Amino acid sequence: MMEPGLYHVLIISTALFFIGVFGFLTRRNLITMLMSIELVLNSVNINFIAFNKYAWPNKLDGLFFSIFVIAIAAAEAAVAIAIIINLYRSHQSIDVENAADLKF
Amino acid sequence: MLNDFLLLMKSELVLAFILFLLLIIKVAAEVKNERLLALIQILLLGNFIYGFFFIQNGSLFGGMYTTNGLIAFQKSILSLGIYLISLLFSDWLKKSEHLIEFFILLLSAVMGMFFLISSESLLMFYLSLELATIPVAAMANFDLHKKISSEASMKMILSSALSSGVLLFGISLIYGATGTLNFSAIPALLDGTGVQILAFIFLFTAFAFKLSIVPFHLWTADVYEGSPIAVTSFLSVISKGSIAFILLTTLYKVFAPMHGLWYNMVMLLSIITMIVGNLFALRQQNIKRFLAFSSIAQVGFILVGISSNSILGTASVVYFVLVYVFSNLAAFGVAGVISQHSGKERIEDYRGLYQTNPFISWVLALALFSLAGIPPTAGFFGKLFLITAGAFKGNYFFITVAALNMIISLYYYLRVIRAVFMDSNEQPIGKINLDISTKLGMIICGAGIVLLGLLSWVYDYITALSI
Amino acid sequence: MNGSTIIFYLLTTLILVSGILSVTTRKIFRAAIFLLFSLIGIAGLYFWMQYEFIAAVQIVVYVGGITVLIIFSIFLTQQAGELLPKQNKGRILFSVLAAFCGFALTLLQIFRHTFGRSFERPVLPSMENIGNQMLGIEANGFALPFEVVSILLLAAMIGCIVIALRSKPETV
Amino acid sequence: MNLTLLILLPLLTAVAILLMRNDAQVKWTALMGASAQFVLAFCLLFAFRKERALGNIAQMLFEFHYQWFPSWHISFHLGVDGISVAMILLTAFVVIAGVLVSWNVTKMTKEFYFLLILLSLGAYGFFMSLDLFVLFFFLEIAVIPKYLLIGIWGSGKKEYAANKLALMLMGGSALVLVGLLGVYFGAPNHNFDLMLLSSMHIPIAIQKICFPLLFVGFGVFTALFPFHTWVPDGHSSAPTAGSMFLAGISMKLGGYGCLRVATYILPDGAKEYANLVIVLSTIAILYGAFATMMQKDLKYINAYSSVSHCGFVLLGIGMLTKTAMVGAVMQMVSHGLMTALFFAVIGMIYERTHTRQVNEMGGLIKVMPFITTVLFIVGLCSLGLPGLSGFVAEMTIFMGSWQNADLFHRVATIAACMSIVVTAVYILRAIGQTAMGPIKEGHLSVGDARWNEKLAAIILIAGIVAIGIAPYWLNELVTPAADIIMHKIATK
Amino acid sequence: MLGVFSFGIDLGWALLMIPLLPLLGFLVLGLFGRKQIKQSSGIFATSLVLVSAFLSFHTAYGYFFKYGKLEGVYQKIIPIQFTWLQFSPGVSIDMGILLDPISVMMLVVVTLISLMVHIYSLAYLKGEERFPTYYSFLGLFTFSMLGLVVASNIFQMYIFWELVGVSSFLLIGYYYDRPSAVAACKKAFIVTRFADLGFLIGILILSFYAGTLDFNTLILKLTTTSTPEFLSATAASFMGISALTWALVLVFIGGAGKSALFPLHVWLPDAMEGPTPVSALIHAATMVVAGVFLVARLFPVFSMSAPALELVAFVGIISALFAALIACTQTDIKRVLAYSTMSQIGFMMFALGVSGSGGENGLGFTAAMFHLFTHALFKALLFLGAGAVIHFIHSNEMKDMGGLRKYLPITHITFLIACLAISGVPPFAGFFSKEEILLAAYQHNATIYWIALITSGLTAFYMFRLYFSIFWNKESLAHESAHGEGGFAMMLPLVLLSVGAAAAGFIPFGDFVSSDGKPLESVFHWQFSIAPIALGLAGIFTAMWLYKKQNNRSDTIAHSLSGLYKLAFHKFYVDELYLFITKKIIFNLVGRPAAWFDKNVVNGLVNATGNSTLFISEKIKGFQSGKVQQYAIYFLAGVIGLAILFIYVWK
Repeated sequence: MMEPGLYHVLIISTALFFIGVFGFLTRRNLITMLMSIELVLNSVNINFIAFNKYAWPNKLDGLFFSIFVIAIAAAEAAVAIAIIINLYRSHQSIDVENAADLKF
Repeated sequence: MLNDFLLLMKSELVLAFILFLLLIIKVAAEVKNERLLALIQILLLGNFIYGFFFIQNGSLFGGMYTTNGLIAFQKSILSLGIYLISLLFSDWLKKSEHLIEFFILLLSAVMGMFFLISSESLLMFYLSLELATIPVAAMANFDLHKKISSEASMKMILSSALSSGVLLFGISLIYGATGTLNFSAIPALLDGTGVQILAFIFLFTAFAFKLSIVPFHLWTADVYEGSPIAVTSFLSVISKGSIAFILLTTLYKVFAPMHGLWYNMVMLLSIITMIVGNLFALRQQNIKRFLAFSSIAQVGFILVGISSNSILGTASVVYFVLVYVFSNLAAFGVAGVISQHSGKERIEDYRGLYQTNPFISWVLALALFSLAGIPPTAGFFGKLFLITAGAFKGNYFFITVAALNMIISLYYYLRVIRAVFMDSNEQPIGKINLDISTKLGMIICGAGIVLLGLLSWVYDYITALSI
Repeated sequence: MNGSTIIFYLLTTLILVSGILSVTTRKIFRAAIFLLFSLIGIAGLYFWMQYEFIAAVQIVVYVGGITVLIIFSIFLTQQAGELLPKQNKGRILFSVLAAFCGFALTLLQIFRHTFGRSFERPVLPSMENIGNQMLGIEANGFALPFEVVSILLLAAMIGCIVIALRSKPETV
Repeated sequence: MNLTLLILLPLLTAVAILLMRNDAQVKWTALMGASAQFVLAFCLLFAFRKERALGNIAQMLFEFHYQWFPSWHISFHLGVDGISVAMILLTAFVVIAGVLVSWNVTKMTKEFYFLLILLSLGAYGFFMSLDLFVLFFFLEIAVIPKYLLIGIWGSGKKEYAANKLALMLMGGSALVLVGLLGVYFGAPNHNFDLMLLSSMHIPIAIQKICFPLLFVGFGVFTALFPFHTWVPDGHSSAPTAGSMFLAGISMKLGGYGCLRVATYILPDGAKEYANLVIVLSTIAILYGAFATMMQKDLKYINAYSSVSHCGFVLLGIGMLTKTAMVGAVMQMVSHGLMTALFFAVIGMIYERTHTRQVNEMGGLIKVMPFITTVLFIVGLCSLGLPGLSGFVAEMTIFMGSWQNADLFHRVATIAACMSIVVTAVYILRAIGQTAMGPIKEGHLSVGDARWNEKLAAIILIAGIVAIGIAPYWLNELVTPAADIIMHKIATK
Repeated sequence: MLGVFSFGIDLGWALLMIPLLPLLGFLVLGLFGRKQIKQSSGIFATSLVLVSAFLSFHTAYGYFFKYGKLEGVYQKIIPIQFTWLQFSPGVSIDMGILLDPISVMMLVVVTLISLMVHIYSLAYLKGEERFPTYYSFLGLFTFSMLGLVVASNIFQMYIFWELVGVSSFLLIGYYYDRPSAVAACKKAFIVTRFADLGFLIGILILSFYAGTLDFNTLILKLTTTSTPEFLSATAASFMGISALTWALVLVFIGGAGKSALFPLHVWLPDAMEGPTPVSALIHAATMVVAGVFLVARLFPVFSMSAPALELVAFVGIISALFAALIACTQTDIKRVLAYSTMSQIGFMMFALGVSGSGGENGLGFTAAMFHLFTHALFKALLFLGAGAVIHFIHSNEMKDMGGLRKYLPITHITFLIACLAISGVPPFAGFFSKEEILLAAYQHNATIYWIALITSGLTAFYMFRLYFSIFWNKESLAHESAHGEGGFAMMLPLVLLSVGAAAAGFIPFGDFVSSDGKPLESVFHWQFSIAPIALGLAGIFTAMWLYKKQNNRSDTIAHSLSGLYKLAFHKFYVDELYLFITKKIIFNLVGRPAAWFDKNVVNGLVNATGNSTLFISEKIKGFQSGKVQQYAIYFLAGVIGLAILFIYVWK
């Protein structure tokens, strides 16, 4: 096995990204969908950090980007959870399949 | 430095000022909704007018923020849009428990859009995009007691989260491939390898998602239908307009080296979008949903103009968005008034509307004709310029498809016209007494629709800015 | 095969396995715990890459904030011990297909591409550098994004308050 | 003579109508506006003739130029030659007659007259514009009023008909648009100005693409086979004045466009596709005529016969001889007047008998001598009786067509000539069954035309007879303009 | 107006007035007749025509005796002409007046007969509701017919030709509430229109080769064998026949339609639905001879094409015999007269067909014109007489009549004179003209001569069958009629015309009208006349034997010839053939399919486009399932699809 480097990390992040996507596509519970989104965002963060470290260490763009992503993720999660809770209150369920009144 | 800062960021600063003013009022005083709304309307009008003064070119924050005449004009269009929203939906807003919160969220979203238009770096782009999205997702839930409102809100936040995940992945790849986030530095470093194409497509899907380009549009109709109508109109007009503006910059400037690639992509998506949007719009019963699909089809037309990759394209897209602000807001305004007074949102409920409410019927008719591109409304000029710009490349197949799609779109716009003017109804919508500000908003929209095309200097002004 | 490599692979395993478990387990609470593990693993990865600041942020925000928020919301909305509903087969099939195709395509492109490298003097991700740049308004300054995020957080907060604290009982 | 007057006048009339309080005011405003248009059109005719008599041989007279969208090279460019003047006169005739016959519209009177006047605005603008963009603008302006006129005030399957009409016409204009853009970008320098474009050499490849687009696009308006299906439904469902405008003016927009835009700007394209045009128009002439024979509804009869008659317009254009082209213009004017009158009469009959089925009528001469006389006149005009305009136009077309000596053109001409027999058959059937024969019980007590209807009919008949008896003035008006167009085709 | 008043202003204006006065009558009565001048409309119109007739006589006198001749040849004079519609240089429709012997003669005939009919109608149609309308139509007809005969331009002739057709249509349909009249007027118009199509195409061909529409120029160019126009017209051929012949044949078709020649005659018998004076004017004396006039007008050109002339001759003779056969079997008196008209026109036509141009060869031409002239007089007389009978009896059927000589003495005598004239009994007018025709035929073509001879015998037979059936046969009338013969207004024309019918034969016609304008010496061999006279008398006596008294001899003969009788009685089933062609073939196989095609295929395609759009729209609604994860899958599929497309496929 060779020394772990950029590409190894990219494999992890890509895999994590699609794991998150898979979760988003298959989970019927809204909160677990939100968890999948967190995985997706984290995979992106890994990317930024990895690129910053291995490819472009001359600036800290990647690092800052991931910091802001984390902040946004927090905000997004907060709003999403508020919305989900509200939805739960009106639907008595957080199954995504049950919230499909709007269609066609 | 400070001077520059104040002048260049003046539009954002004014918004911030209004925003904090509202925050203070919220915290400090109990004010009646009517007076508050009047104040907000005045502030927004001031904001709009102020947009035309002290315009300067320049950039700030080490090239993260830039502005020039065109960007200022684009911001003015958005300011005009929110001013009109504050007028048109005054009935709904007055009754809202969360008037101030609504406007705080609205203004922060608009601020996000301002930053978005002005952004010169992928970071700013991403952040302002989120700023322009997350508050709106929350606003979609402002009909707090409606199930569909929370459903719409949920759909929006989840879809946009996924979309921003994909966008971020794209940005990260671009960052990896080029080592920079700066718009002006990226083009030189693009060489069209697979990963860059992939990254571009990931990035583009975010635009596609926001602009509701098929097949990334599926959230649109549901969210539009479920949200409060003011939010829907904001989403469909202001939000789309701002994205269209930044898409112009992104494609024309940042991804200029990939021009051949994105031209094909834009053409393909434009055709699909027009067709699918039209086909779905054909069968809609709910007016909001109907307008949602019609706005999807309109986006197809915007893409026709964007494909031009020239000053003509820029000018015609900006002009079209301006026209679109008037037309679509007028349509939503009418739908909002009717929904507010009668709770009816189905097209068949509109039958016989003209008998009882001629004024709003004419406004609706003007709006729909403008959307359909019928002269002498401004929509005619808007669409014609988009198509002409698109024809610049000499791709007549594309242009013919676009032109033929206008016919399908005409069919469904006429459906509404038919219901309003021709059909009879045993239980027509009763006479609606319009709020004075709503009426003002409608008159402004109507005047805009009629005059914008005939007064050619508006377009010339935009062209002059686009160079 | 040195220690660093071993740690890397351990972290990899932790991240991916708990990630997969987090999106597949049918017990929602477990899913949240696996997510937590995965996030911790990612924080470990940052440490491994010597980006200590971001690792710390990761732990504070994610582990300390978001996961807790999620767990709370699970408690709010879920009866304990209830299994998550099964997704239908077709959806799973297409999801697997989509995820796998995307994964394969992306990896293929990434491996085809030789990422460039900067040979300028690296800027260390030290606290000092980060602090300076975060509030800098010149080139490489991130004051503007910082402001934007702050407005966003403010707006998100207000939005959450309005939505979550709805007063009257539902009517529809 | 300032041509913008002809645009401003309808515009002001329309606005004035909107400001009126009651129906009577609306009607009189509309009538005054229409009369003013009428007078203005005649002023234009006299001014034009005077200019010509003074030796002004410029192709277009009274040009008006205003930079509209400079960045697109779009200018508000107006001007008239003999053909335009003829078409403007036609419009003025039809408008005043249309306003008069609608005198007893009670449903939404204000809107009705507003739309009528708006339609006339579109027509005037179209006939005068020398800029393709402006031309297209006015072309489309005229579509929606038609839709509303049919949809709101129509009868029968009005919604279906209105939709079909609007969509097909819009389809036509979509093709026109693409064609125009092709010309715009294909021409050596990008321009919409008709006079400039006509002086440029547009590459043949572009002409070959754009000519069919433009011709078919405009052809939809003028019932080019097989794009004519909106005609029967649209006409039959429209209110009287709507049908008059539709057939009298709107269909002429297409013919004028085919001539002025497609043929004039793209002479090589015109030559290339002339035979196809001839085939299609000959089919339209005969097929329309035969289809008319089978119709029982008066409006359908006139609608299908319009298909046939408008086929002559296209035939005249496709023949590419000066005489035939003059004939085409004459046919446009003639058919415009005639068909407007025909629809007016049908409207009058319908209002009194409440049916349009010919077999439910009979012997109407007895109770409505004036109306049936008009019906006879219009029928005879339709079948090409000398002394009325139809004859002059058709014969000019035949004479012009015959100048092409090859077998193909000969066969087409003879086939077209054959329609005069078929026309006689259906016209006489229609007249015979409505006006003649024993009268039906229920119709014994109906009355004859009122003053407004009489006036409308007399105005239109005056036009028909003026052309029929003294065709030379129209000929003199149109020939120089046609000469220029033909000269361009011949020299290319 | 570019009037060429080469003979002074007086002649020009007088000439113009001849057609314009009836037109004035038409306009005034048409516009104001219904209310303002209802009572005096008849007198008004009659006085206008009277002036017009006077002017024509004046013109005829002037032309024939004063200024028409130049060096012994009658000139073609165009006193008035102006360009009405210019097509291209040289080719224009000019309105003008052409004076030459035949047009002057026709002026006289038309105005004279028209005047008679105007006077006659004063009494005949008294008290009719649409009396002014009737007179206005008569005015229109007179105007058109006059315009036709003086036309200086072939297109002018076509124009008036059509106008004549339409006035005929209007007058046949005068009794608009009778379905049969409506059908008849439509039939008349449509059949002649069909023939006019030929005329029109003929004009187009002629004008194309001659490069002009002017009669004089056209004739000059197409009769001079050296002109390029003539050469190109004869050189060009289609289906082995030269363009010139084609043109003439087509023009002749037009003439045949108007003149009711076989097989385009079907409209004429039905046209008898019109008021009887109208039949006298239009369907006996004037309009129906327009075809003959047309051929005569273009005769120099016809003479350049032997096949065309031959066609004229054969169509003429077939029509003559055919109509005579049918006339023997008809029982409606007006129909008998109609077929007789057709037969007589056949005579004129074949006379033209056997004629040559110039000098003695042109006997047929002169004979045809002569017969046209005399026929106009006696046939108008016959119709007016029949009108008097019908006026009295209120029926057209022979079986309702009989023994009327006691009741209608003047009618009886005048009718008899006319019958004798038409039968060719000397010294009545018909004898002379018919003799000339037979002579011309004899000199030219034996077959035609023999058939013509038989036909003239038949003519005598059926005319006297008519005469005896009306005035003799039954002695007592089934129902008594209250009123008498119809008064002065009706009797005056009868008497005047009978004088004409008796005496017109003595006009030295050849001196005035000939194919080349030079006087033609009428050669008259009394030996030659024996056969026709004998045959004529035989016919008269047969008729007398069969019909003078009531008996069943005629039925017996009809029975014994049942096949032929039936055939003739049913007019040789030509009507049925036409009905079959129009109803079964044109309507069912062309019209209906066209309408069907339009409704279902063309329209169907348009609707199908619309419906399929709606259908697709309904089918794809499933994409918008409302499930957010579904949306996400499409989203990702879109991303991946685009990526694959643009990375691998569409670079």
